[in-house]
Amino acid sequence: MMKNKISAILNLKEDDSKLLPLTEKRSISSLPFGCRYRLIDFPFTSLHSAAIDSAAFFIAGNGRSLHDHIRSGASWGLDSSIGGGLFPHTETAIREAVEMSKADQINSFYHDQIHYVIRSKSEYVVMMGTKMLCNIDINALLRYHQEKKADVTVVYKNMVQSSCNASEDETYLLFEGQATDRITNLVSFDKLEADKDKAPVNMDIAIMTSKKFVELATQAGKSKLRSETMLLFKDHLDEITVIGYEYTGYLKNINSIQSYFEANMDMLNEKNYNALLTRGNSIITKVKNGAPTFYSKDAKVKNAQFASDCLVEGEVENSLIFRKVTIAKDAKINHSIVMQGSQIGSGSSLEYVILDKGVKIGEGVHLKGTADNVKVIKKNTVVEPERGVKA
Amino acid sequence: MMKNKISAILNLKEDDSKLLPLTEKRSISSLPFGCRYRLIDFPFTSLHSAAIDSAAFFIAGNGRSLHDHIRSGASWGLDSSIGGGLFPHTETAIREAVEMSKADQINSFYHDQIHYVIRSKSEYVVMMGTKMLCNIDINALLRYHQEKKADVTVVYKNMVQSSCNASEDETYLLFEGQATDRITNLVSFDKLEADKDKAPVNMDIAIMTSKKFVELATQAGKSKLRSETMLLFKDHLDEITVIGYEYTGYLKNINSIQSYFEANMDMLNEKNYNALLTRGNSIITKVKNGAPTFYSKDAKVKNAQFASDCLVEGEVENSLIFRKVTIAKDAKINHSIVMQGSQIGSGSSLEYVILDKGVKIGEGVHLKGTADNVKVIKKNTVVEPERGVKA
Amino acid sequence: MRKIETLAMILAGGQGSRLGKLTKEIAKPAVPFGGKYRIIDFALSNCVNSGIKNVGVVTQYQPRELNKHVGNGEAWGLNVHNGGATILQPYASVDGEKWFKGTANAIYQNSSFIDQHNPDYVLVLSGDHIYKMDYQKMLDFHKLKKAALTVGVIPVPIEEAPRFGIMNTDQTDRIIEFEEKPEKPKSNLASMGVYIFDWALLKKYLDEDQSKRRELEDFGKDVIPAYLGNGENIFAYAFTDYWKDVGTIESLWEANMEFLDPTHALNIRNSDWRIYSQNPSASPQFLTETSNVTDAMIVDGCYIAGDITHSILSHHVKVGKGSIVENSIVMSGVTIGENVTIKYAIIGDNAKIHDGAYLVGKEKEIMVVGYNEEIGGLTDDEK
Amino acid sequence: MRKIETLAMILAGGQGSRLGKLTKEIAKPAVPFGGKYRIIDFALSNCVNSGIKNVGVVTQYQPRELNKHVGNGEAWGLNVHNGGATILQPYASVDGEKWFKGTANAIYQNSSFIDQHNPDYVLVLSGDHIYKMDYQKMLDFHKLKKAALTVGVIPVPIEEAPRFGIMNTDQTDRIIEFEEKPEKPKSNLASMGVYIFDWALLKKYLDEDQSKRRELEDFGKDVIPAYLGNGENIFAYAFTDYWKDVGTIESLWEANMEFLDPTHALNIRNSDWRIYSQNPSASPQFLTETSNVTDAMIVDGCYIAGDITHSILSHHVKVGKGSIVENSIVMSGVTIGENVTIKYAIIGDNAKIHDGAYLVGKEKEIMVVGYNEEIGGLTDDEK
Repeated sequence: MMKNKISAILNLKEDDSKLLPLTEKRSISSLPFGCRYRLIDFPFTSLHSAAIDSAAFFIAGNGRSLHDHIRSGASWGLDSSIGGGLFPHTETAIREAVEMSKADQINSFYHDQIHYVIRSKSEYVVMMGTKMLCNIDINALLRYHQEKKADVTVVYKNMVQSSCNASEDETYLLFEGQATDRITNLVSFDKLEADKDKAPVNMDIAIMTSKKFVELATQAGKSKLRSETMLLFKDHLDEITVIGYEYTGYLKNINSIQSYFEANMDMLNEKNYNALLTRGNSIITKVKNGAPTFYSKDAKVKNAQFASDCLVEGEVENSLIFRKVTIAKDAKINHSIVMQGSQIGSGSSLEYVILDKGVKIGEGVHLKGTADNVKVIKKNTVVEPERGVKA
Repeated sequence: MMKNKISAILNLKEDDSKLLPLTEKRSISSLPFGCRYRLIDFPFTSLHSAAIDSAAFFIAGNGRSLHDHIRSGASWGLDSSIGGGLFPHTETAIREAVEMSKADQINSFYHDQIHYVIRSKSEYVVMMGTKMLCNIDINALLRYHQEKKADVTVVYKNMVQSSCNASEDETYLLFEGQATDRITNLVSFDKLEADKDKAPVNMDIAIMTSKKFVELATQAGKSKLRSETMLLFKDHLDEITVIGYEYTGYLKNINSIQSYFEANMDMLNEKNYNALLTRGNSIITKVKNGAPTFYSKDAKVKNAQFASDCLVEGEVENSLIFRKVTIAKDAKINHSIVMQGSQIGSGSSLEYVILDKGVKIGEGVHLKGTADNVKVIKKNTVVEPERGVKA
Repeated sequence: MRKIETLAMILAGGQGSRLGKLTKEIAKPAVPFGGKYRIIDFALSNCVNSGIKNVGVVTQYQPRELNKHVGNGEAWGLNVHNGGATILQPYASVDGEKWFKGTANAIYQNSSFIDQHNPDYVLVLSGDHIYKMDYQKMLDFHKLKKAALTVGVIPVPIEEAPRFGIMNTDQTDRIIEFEEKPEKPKSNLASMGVYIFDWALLKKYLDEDQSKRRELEDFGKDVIPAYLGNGENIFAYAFTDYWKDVGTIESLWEANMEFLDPTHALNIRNSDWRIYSQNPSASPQFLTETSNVTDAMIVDGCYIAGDITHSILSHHVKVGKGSIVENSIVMSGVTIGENVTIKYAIIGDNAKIHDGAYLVGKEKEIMVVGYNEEIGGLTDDEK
Repeated sequence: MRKIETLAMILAGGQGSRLGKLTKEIAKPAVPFGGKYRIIDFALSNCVNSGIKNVGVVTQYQPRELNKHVGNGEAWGLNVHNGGATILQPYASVDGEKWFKGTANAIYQNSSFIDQHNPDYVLVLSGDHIYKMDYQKMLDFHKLKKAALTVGVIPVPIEEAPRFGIMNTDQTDRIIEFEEKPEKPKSNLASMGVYIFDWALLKKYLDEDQSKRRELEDFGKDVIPAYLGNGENIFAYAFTDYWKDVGTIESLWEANMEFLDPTHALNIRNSDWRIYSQNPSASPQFLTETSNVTDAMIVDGCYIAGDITHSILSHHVKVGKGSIVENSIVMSGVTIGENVTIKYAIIGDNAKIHDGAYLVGKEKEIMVVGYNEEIGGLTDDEK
């Protein structure tokens, strides 16, 4: 009856330096996205869809912003006290710095993971992050893993090679041959064969048996490897069978302001909106009580998305508007992202702008970025006309 | 309708060095107590009885053992997503060490507390710990605080002075005069007037308005004070009105193996058992599913307490037995504490012993401590006959 | 024995037959309202906002949707600290099988539930009105007047008074007479169906009645006259804010349209007195390039490619290109195809309106499409 | 539309009148058992342990205690991942007010609930038996046999067979005949009241019956014969472990005494097949200096100063000095004074037994004290 029980490890120690100032007080996992989500909602929804009720996460800082969103985990069925639950591990950065120097001892990161997996009594472990934004079916992944009798199965997406850019934090898979999905190496973009038209990007998602996980994590912990999913087996690709599983849905690597902006704008494309947000089970987030959004007689809206509890009296085009935003008459918003609780004064205009939460745009303020260089306004900033003009 | 909303700050960074090895992998707050509780259950039950549904706690280490017990906080009504919730702050020791050196900045401990209190939208803040084991009525404390129009109200218990011992970590209250409850100083035991028959011991519990708290915590944070409840106002006793509230129920300072042992044994006294465990609302702990405890035809039990799911075939006297303990035929347990999952082999004997969780006592093993020097066996130890004889 | 001050009992058993199709399979208090609410949300939220955390919901007619909606009251923050919502249904006992006969009888049959809570006061509410009311203020009034019963009343235009139960009071607000739908009303104070009873006294009346005449079935018709006859202290507490009985299709439509007005007295955006409800997971609302949305309330999960004017759209409504929705209420999960025209209509949950359909009612003759109904499209033969 | 494989429907509406005082105010499945359980815990736990997470609990008679106990199924881990327990009660609809007439009728009247879950199979259970059973194995058997209906059967001593519904099978386990309480039984395979139906087929039978004869009220009496008559595939699945119907005071007492035996087949301490229940907060059990407890099961919150032998004491029982409890079941919250003698008795929840009382039944004539009853002590005059 407990057949195929899966536990989950979420590695949320992701590099967020290129997402500043949005990540000043939050991790990538708690970045607001798509009018009403946080990035953590995507892996959590995947867990829920696969009936996984136990997860441990590891985060570099204090995880305050993430905790405020997750709370008991009840929204995603992660609050079970019978066999499940959510196990937060915070401040891993400080602890890791201290422990990496101690020899002959599994560091606490791996120790905690092993401890969690053993206590969960699961048969399999799935490992994910939040930076690679996607909506993945873990049960299908598990079936593939079982069919292939793999030791480890890694998820990848075939990107069109010509549109791929060298990016320090992306790795690509090399396969044993043309017709096989056995992975022989993980390499940077420039190591790919130039004549191929597809680049299989590693999505940093892996599944394996709990037994295999404990084995690999014990090795990695003893060798003082940095705690990243792929480092668990990267050096063992010739000893164990690591298989690639192709994902064909929406994928975006949220590693910079630019890619974050693009991913949001992608949602205005109906195909992406359906692929990421409404495919299979729709994405679960913490629900909030709020009134319906009201569009006044003067509202002019084209190709835009809104969360609830907004009051829209101005013009909005090609933009995403989060909860509790008010947009006064004669305000114009275009190609922008406006986060929760922001207030846009009348006669103002925004173009290629990201407003973090609670920003106040005064009357007649004009802010303008460009498609390649989006302007970001920090949380709770008040932008008065003179300042706007200066900008 | 939100009249008198109270938020709670639990300071769990308590010194547990004299409780080793019991506190090797747990804080004082998660010490097992009284067959089925953890010490955190006592303040949490007080919060629940006062309909407080929001609490932040601060703990030096990773809080793993505490989290395993608390989980979503649902058992104590602390999992509300409307206005309430439980806010864990872990690894404060490491963070504090780093931050104490930075000048001109409120350190994160106070910053986090202030942030929590403001966001809770509470009118009052109550601060407590777990080391001072008691069962306090917070609503009565609040009423007293309001009647006295105090800035801060501190809880104390009058101990018989002759039976008090100088203890580094206990402080006593000095009052303005004989008939007043205004506190003028917090002092160590030896500073008390020797001719009095009562010693008012400070219980490290205080209540104040959220406004006053923010004011005091901001000061304390800037002056780089160590984060202890009493340090918030200790230096301001002449500027603000700090009042003492007398607690008359059961109290024990759990600061050493000896006092921990005594507190458990105190429960075998019906008066203490009723005062601490069944007064008003009974103590709430995380409930576990388990069978009734079975006493066999051969069981001989006098003056002892048991949790459920035990199997008792031997003799138990003056002892406390936790969940899932099995006591084989002809085993003899006297003046001892046996924690969850331990197994006592036949023909063995325990006297003045504390067995941590999961200890196995082999057949015919004899362990003996004394009333003043209780023997502690570490978690999951297997004690075989030869070793028992040696001990 | 544990004691609470006030237990609320929401009477949610009524069929509301004048709502036609909308109450064929669900009880009236469960009928959707204002885009994301159900009618009973107002009474439940009023309880929570008034500090009343113990609520019994008495059901009888088609209760499943209502039970699912209310659950343990978590959405309203009721599942905390010895509080909670409890669904109360008719049941069989050794004395036989019993349905609730009237408002007072429903309370009588649940008196063991009420006694479990041991309240000083029982606040009896009707589950089918739209209003924001602080019951605590009414309770303060009740205590001040040392009343045995306080009846919430609302002034109505005198010409409409013959449609209501009317309370005639003296200058101290004491009720001296009750008239059910009087032809010639002496006052314009209509009963809101909100009562505060001293439980001990009400229980005495109901128990004694049980052993004697068994006539106290309804509060208005039976209990108030009995109280008046025995000279009990009954007072009227006047409520003067917005209050609406949504008993007919037209009044339901009208109340929704009033709700839509951003300057309306109900002020749904006021966070001091929130109306809570269940909140399903839904993607953001998507207004496409071809949409034109004005004077409208839209809820998450909607996908709109058409024109929406002066209308309310609930969760997960899809409106195709070229379609027009005007002066209408569209409930959740409705799919509207392309080039559809909908005016002065109420479209029930999960209805399907196919391409080119034309559904136009009038202001006093609102068109209703029932839950799961399918309108237009190819017939089976044409497919 | 979402689909699940198996939905369990627990029939928990029966009064169980042969349990007398114990079922006067609560339904039989809610009767306490084994110190900390209620009878229905066994069926609910079997579902969870068999991997079935969607359970409807059909109630009718005195359901309040049962509703409170089952709640949303959280105690059994049912409130997760699109699973859940749902209480189903009789309700009024536009067609009138309806009580469930029999086992099959109860399923029919809840068919809209079942259809919401869209299951392949419906597992019908009775809520009043004590046993541990893996329904998944029975389901595997059902699939293997491509059965339309599989009936769980238990071999009983042939002399007891006339008390049961008996299935006569061929050598492939196919049921060829069903006899309700046969005088001369041809087999000893008694129906356990556990059925697996293909939902589509059962629904077809019930729907067609509704539009025609309306005779299919009971599974044993009506549906099985109808299936047999139409040559549907019905198989018997034999269960051979412990199974007990606790329909009478004596069988309830006996089952409790069997449960007490540490070597008993039910093996309550086996953590591979846990029986879950609600777990109230309670202090540790306290056996004082003067207590003498042997061959007994004791639950948290008990305070014992007397002698307990071969008995089960539930939560929060107090036993005073000098009192003797032997061969008895004491339910939760009972207070037993000093120098009381209790033998061969069942003491209901919250009863008060005053000092010196003498309550001695016999093995075949168990004495019962009802819930909240008070025995002995001073009369009002003497106080």
